[in-house]
Amino acid sequence: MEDIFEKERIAVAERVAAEALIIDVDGFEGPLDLLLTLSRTQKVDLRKISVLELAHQYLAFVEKAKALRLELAADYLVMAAWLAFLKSRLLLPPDPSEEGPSGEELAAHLAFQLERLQAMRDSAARLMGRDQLGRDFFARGQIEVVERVKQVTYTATLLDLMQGYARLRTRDDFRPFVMDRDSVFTMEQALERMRDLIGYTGEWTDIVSYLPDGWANDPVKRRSATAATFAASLELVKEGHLEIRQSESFAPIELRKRTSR
Amino acid sequence: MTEDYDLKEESLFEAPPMGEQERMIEAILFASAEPVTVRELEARMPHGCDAAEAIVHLRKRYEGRGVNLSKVGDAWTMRTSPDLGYLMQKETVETRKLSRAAIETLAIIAYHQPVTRAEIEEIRGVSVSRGTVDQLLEMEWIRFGRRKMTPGRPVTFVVTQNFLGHFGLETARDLPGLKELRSAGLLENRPPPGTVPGPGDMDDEDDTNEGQSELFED
Amino acid sequence: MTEDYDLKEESLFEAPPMGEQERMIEAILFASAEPVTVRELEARMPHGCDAAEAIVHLRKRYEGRGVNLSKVGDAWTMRTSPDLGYLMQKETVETRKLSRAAIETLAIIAYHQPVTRAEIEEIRGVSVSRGTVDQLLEMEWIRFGRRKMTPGRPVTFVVTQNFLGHFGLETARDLPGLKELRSAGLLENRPPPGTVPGPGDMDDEDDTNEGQSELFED
Repeated sequence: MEDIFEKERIAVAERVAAEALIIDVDGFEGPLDLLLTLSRTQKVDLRKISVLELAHQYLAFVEKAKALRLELAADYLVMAAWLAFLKSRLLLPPDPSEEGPSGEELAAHLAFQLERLQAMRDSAARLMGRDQLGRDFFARGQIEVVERVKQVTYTATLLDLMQGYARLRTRDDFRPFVMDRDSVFTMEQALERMRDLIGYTGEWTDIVSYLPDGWANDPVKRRSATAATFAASLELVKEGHLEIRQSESFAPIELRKRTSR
Repeated sequence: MTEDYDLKEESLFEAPPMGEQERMIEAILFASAEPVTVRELEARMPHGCDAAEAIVHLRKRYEGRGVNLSKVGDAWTMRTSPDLGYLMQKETVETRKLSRAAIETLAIIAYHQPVTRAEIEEIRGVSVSRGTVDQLLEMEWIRFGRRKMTPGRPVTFVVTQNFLGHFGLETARDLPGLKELRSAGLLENRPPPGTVPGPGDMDDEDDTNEGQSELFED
Repeated sequence: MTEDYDLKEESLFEAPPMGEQERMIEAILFASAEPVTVRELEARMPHGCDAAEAIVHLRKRYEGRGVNLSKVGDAWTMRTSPDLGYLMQKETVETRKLSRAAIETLAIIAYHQPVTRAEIEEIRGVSVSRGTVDQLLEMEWIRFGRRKMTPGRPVTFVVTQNFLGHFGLETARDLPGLKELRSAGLLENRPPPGTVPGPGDMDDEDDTNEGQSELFED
């Protein structure tokens, strides 16, 4: 009689405990936290925990949750699958052909994770139990303002000085760098001029004769005008209005109008 | 040459007597709510002062008093004696209640620093919410450390001087139970069995060791 | 009768030893933001304490220290000793580069001393602001020289010993001449930077500076 009562009492206690766990499932911070809580029912040192037993408990818990149609988050189910796998590894004799870590290794790692998490929780509790600033010990209440005296020093090097001087003394040697438009004949100008002249040239003519009046004598102007005229000629050749030839290097460049076939 | 000159110059300055130097440090530390480094003390004291030595004397003087000198990182500060906390209800500042997740995250960072978010998650078995980290950053109890030399170069977290000051710790080495945890192997970042050590994992280990040796090993 | 009773009751409460009461007051005064009255001190201390007496002892203890007990109205507070007030300022020294106007003005004074302001302006081609001259005077790199014997008897400027010391010169005559500047590459045949806002000019100048500082620093 007594035995039956005893058994029933245990069964009730277990059921209450299991239901409490399930109802509290939102209170757990993930499967590892749940495993840690379950492991406490073993009432042994975490280092001596039976992972097989723990896997069993966890799977039973998940089963119950399913029976009660509680929705468990995916990571709880992932853990359940993994623990089922671990359980089989632990129960079956090791298969030498099988690759990967042994059940014992996996179990040892899980035990390590649980022990480490518990250790961090204990440490957190000890940390928060320490004397704290503003609660147990206090800083000076009447802070004296520290006046900040800012002192600015200026520096310059001898090089700065000399460069500064050099800059001043040589200013007159330079003038702002702008293109000297007076002696530049642009390609646009040359192109315009060539288009006008081209109609009159049936025969091969030296390109020099196309230079604008007054640009052939001044060397600077001649250089600019020659370059522009040559560039304009090439453009016109490309357009199909002109033919160009040069018998040899440095020989005169000759132009003539392209005759339509 | 310049060194010779400096030496001579220094000896020309008569440093104030040690008792006077003590007074100066007493005044400076008293006036400041924040810890003050030896370097800053000396910068504010007259030339030739030896703040470190004066602190030794001053600390002794305040031993057993209602106010004590304590070291936070490489700085010094004055704090009321913890056994008199009960007199200070008026001064007690209501600190924000930290969530369990925040407290655990803080402890993990303190004991495992420098530690990445992934490592924190590995230890806690759940993902770390942004809010938790933000809260700890905001309280200036944690800050970003240097990046890990692992793929992705993740940022790490370390605890700050504020953290040390709040919990009355001189260095992170003084965390309660640190030695026991380390000798029990519980501060190791043990990869799960079967994971292939990828490239950079070695670096990771080196890095971790380095970080911890810097912090925790003498 | 009642007095007798009160006396008895008081003696039932073991008041903390005077040394302990001193510690309490020390901690309270340290931590509070405002001066505290004797009445308030006693209200915060355990029953049977004599704050007034403890203050007498505590005040004596802090006599001549870096921090003193002082009375404000009928309240007590701890203050840093007035003679140490100079420690309560933090000096920061900021180094800035001299402005171009100041450098040019300084250079002209160095090369042409004694030189009047009008002459400086003529060489620079722009007027010299009062601030620039004042700054150089304040730095003690220039000083007033003797007046020119020209109409108006304008003052002149010369460089000081400080100037020579700073630039490592024995006399102003040691300043390199234009020819030397040119052979050192300081006067290249290109527009002086600044006069032409051409692209890349700024970079150019930096390059030159770097390159040449090597030349001149030895």
